[in-house]
Amino acid sequence: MVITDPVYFIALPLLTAFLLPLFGKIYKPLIGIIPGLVFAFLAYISFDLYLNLVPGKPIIIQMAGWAPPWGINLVFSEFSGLIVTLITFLAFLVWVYSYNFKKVGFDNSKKYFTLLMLMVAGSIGVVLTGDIFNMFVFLEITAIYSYGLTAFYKGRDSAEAAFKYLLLGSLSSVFILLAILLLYKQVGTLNMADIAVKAQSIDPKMKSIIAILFFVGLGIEAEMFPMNGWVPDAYSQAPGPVAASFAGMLAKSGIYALIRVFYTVLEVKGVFDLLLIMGLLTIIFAEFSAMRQKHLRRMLAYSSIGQMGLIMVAFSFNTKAGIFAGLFLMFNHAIIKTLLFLSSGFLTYSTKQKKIRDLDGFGKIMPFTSLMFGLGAFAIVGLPPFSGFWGKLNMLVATADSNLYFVIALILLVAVVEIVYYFKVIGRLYFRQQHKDVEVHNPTWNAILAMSILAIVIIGVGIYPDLITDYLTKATNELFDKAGYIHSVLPNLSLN
Amino acid sequence: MNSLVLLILIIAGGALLSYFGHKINKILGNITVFAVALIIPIYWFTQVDFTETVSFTVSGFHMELGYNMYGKLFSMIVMILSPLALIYAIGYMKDQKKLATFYFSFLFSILGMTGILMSRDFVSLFIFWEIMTWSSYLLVIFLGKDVQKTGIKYMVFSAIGAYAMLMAIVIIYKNTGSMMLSDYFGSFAGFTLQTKLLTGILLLLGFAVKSAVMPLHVWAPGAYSNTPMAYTSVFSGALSKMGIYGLGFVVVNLFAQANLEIVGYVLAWMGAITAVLATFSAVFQHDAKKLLAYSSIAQLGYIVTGIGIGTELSIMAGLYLAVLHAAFKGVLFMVVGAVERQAGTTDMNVVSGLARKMPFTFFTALIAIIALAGIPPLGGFVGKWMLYESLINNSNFLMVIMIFLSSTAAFLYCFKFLFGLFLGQQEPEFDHVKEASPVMIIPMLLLSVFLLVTGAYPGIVFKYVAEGMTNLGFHDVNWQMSVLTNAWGDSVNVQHVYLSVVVVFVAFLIFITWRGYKHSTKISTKDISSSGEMIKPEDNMTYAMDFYKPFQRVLQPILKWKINKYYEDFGKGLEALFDFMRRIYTGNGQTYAVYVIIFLAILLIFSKSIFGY
Amino acid sequence: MKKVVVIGSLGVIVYYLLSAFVAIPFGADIIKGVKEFYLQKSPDDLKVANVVTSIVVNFRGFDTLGEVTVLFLASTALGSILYHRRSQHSGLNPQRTSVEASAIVQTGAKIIFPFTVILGAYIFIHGHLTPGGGFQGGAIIATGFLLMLISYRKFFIKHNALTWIEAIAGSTFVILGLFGLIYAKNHDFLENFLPAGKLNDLLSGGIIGIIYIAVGFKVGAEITGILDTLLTVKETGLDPEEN
Amino acid sequence: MQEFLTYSIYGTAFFLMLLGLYAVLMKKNLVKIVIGLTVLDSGLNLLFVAVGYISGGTAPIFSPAVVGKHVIMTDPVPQALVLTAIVIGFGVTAVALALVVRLYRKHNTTNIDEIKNLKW
Repeated sequence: MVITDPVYFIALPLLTAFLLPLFGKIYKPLIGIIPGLVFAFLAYISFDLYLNLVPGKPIIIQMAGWAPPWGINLVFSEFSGLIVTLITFLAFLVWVYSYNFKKVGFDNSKKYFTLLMLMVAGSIGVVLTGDIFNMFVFLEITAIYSYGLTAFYKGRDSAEAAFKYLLLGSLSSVFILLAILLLYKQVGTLNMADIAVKAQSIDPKMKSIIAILFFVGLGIEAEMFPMNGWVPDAYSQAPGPVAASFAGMLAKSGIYALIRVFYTVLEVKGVFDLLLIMGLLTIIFAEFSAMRQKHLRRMLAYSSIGQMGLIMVAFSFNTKAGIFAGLFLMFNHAIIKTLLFLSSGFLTYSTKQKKIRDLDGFGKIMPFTSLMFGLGAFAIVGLPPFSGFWGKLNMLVATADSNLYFVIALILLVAVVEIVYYFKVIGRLYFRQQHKDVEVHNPTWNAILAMSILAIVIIGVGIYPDLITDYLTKATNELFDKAGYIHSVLPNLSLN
Repeated sequence: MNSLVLLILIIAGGALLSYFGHKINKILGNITVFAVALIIPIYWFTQVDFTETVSFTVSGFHMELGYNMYGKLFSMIVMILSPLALIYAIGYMKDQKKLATFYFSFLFSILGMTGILMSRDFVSLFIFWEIMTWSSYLLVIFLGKDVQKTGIKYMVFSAIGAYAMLMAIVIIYKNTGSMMLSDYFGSFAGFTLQTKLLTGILLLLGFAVKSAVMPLHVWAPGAYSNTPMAYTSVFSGALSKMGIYGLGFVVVNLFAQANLEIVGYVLAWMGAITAVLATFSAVFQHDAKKLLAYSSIAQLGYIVTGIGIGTELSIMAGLYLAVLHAAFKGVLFMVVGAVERQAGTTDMNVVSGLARKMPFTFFTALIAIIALAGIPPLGGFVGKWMLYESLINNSNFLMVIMIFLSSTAAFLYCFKFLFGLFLGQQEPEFDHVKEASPVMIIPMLLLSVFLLVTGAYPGIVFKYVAEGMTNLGFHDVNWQMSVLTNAWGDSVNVQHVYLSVVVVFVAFLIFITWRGYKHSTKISTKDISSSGEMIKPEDNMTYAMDFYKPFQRVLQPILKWKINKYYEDFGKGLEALFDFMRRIYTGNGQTYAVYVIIFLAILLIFSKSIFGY
Repeated sequence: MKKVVVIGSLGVIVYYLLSAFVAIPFGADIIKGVKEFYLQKSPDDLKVANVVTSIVVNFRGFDTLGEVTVLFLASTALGSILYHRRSQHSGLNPQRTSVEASAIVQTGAKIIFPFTVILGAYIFIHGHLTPGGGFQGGAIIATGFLLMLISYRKFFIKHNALTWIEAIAGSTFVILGLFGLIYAKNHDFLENFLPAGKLNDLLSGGIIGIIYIAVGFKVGAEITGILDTLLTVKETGLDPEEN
Repeated sequence: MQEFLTYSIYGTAFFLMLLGLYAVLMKKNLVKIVIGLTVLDSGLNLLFVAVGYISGGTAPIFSPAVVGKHVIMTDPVPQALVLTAIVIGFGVTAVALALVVRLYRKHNTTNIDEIKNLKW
């Protein structure tokens, strides 16, 4: 039990990050190797813990010997555990991908890996923590990580992108802090389960203001519509694996925080309708903007926002089917977008302008990378037999379940737009004459390995989705069962 | 192991084997393709148990595969036409690159079609439908011609169709709690009118796109003509029939039984209009591929009309025509492919007089054209006869006139096709043209033989059509091997017609050949008198040049009306709208911050109405 | 136009927020929550006089770990944002952007500097007894270094030493926390496993004091590093905008 | 008196926040925007501390002078939280300033309206 304690998810990456500069002084290659070992270990314990989880009995870890609500606690449940497992798995793959990225011009790897470790710790912290202020601290860790790594490349407009993100991120933290302050003054506690119990007695007007502040603050992190101006810039300027980690881990922890707050902590009527409307607006604006992009990475970024909007819509139904579909979409988005960003890293690296029209005929000169990109594109638009299809199908079934036929029509219309812009890229990759002046950077073996693993997952889940549906169902039940969550965190509390 | 699952696995495995075979070596790849092309139909005809079913539950959806007779009829089209086209492709695609992708997509589209026809639930139907769509998309853009225009158009229309279907599927699931087709049909009567119309019409829309019905047909000409011809024969012959398959069970099983024949009637009208307009468009094409593409749309229009009317005879006519259409369009696209490969072009303004150079190709083309035009001895005649009769029985006289008009006009393009490519005088630059390789000729000949046989014995097709119709609720379909009867009891034995026509025809052919050898001299197209005007060598004097100019002048007003243009304008409008919408991302970080503040302020102002405290 | 919209929105936001805060009267003790528990347990169980410290380091010690991480992250991110290769280009030494201060300032700085550092150290060592703690003490130490950095253009900080201090102090925090998993009563992360001592003694509170000292070192080193990086921007001789 | 205290302390905090937000939203200079962010943070921190105050309370420290006596103590939790918030604000400000340096090097200006190479 000691060796598989959820606290390692945060303690170990932090320890490694603090010590990494020292390892570098001992022996240079350790900087690349040690993070990999840590990520592999984290992935191992997350799988181990998750697969051995007893249903209805989440692992609750208290800090410093104080039981909740006095101390901070970590909750490794079916829901949070699922996302943690996903994050550790992706973190390991991102490490595999970027292990010797140096060969193709990725310097300064010490700082890169240090930041990556901290980011993994941060996004796992957001997911695991049972304390709302602690969640805020970890959100800030992931945010500062993004500012730092977005501006990693000096030659691009990366500082501009990072500054925009920083501006919005600071506003987001101000609103979240204000909300936490108001909440604390109403209930006198910061533990999420405890708040959930006591929040029922808050004055509804006050509650709605708190909810709005959380909605706006977390909406910025979750890439919600009027506040997502930073997303395309940050995604397109960050290094490939970093953009992948944004889509795969950062956005996941943002949306996790949003749904945790509104599903478990604060029960406010009407917030789900708002989430539905904003989710739909997010989808529409993002996908329509993606349609007209000339830069591949910007296109992917907008598409990513669209997917996040879809996830918001799925969670806004507040039904089990909706949560299930949302989780499926989250899984798909994490896996597939990571693959797309990883492969587009090499594709755009070989072009000068990073534009879509420079990609003509790349299927021939970079066959593996193009194949991976094509696969990802097929999967993300929801074509069977890839995993994206099942997410979309479940999503639509959930929508129909809530009697929202116009939403189905809208989602499907937008999906047509999505198909158009992805297939335009595929058409260029495979069925066009290539330009003359390209210098080809074929992926290194470790990048190939990372992308292949993702591709296998996509096809595997696509052909046999029951590989994950059981876990998703369990997670759905856990999230939907608010009383169960409160009871397992605060076992001595009598609910009446 | 279940024979249906094994069939799917064989096709998928064949796709992977051909892919890797072609990655390694061209010869190995071709051998693999050939073997796969033989194994699939042999397995299907000998080993597949049509009563067997297999069911599994995936992601909470119950799925079931299993043939019914209606699916088997269409499967037969796929299983006969596709392997022949595959074998043809070995010869046709010899000099192409990226063959691995080609055969992979080809076999995957066969997989998709096979799967559709054995799906008993909507999820697997949709999965196979999408597999078929994306694999055929890869083939449409395979040659890299008009990738952005044709390919995207095809994909957009397919996606609209598929998603209409998906929307219908989820609404059905909402209402019945089951994905099974049979549950849907069973509980359809209990739905509200709104749900009936919504689900039914959305499904109809999905299937209508693939069968290229009138306002949704704009993808077809480009897609049919830009695809490698080896696949187009399957594309037009078999893949478009998937739409017909779906229309059949939707119109007959649902609307006709729920007293909503009006929907089928509208569909029939759309089919008739499609037939007329597409025929007129076909007449004035000078590219043989485009001509055949429009002709395909027109023929599908007849079939849709037949299905839409929804009486026993009309459905029989529609299905019969569907089978025959697969055969003769399969041959014709192969013929065009052979011409393209041997002569380098299919432009009828350039190429002409290839009959002597490519006699076998010419012979198959002749047979197929006769079948297509519905000239008595061959099968097309029977189908049209039945279609007219069913329409007259239903007193749809206006529709009869339209179909009649269209099939008369069809003679024009049939004639043009035959003369443009094969007859007329041969231009000197085509002296070097040789007959296509046997790998290409044999599939064409086999299909032609099938056409010849159905001319005398349409009953061999009727047998399966009648079997298939039992699943549409028509149990005692009356058919005879070679005798056609009409509603007034007159009957005609087609065998007699067949024999007499063949005898006359052969006698005439011998006469012509004899005369031709005796009296003709070879002269160049440029060697003509021209009232003092000099003929320059670069002047185009081929036979098919400006073939129907007077008609064109007459029909100008109709032809000018291009539906395609409306779609393109609509697309441009959308793009402008998108460009306008994305301007909210101004690039100025401060503006984004202002958005956040405004958003917060708006939420606060409306907090009372949103949160309802 | 923009001004009107912005001021209008700000007005709306402030109106609603104020209306929310008016419901919380200033100075009123309206809620009973976790604070009662903290005020009771801190002197009784932990033997820590400063309740804020016991909350920061023990009750909510996990937050503090996050905080330390944020600072570390900021300094690393700063390094990666302003990073440029020194060795590969002309042997230019990093240049201070500030000007050389006058002799009075320099002398004053030299005199004040040791006292500032000692004050900082005092504050973080007595973090569990008096107001202040690791963060405050670390910040004061960094102020002393800032004074030196802006007074002397030739005052360079050894980054090697900073790296060592950061690494050792940070890992002390985490390792002490991990020791809790093994040695402490409840086997919890960051739990105190040392004898608590007597209230208001310097050696009280178990690991709380040690952690705050480590935090003090780490914060001092990190803020100094951040200030140094910001002040030592190279202006000439290099092309930092290389791809 | 109580009313006045409520409004003056909250008012000051809100005034600072408003000032900071206004600078963030309206000032064109990047450095001024960063200053706006820090002012915003200061206002928020002040609000935190103000909310934690309890009338007549002392600092929550059990110094020898108060041990054993019954004294009212202010709420220690917001004070602990504000410490975290200050540190985070510091980190963000440092990164922001570094970014401003980078932006100035690249664009040779600190006007935010001129820094929009990435748009649409």
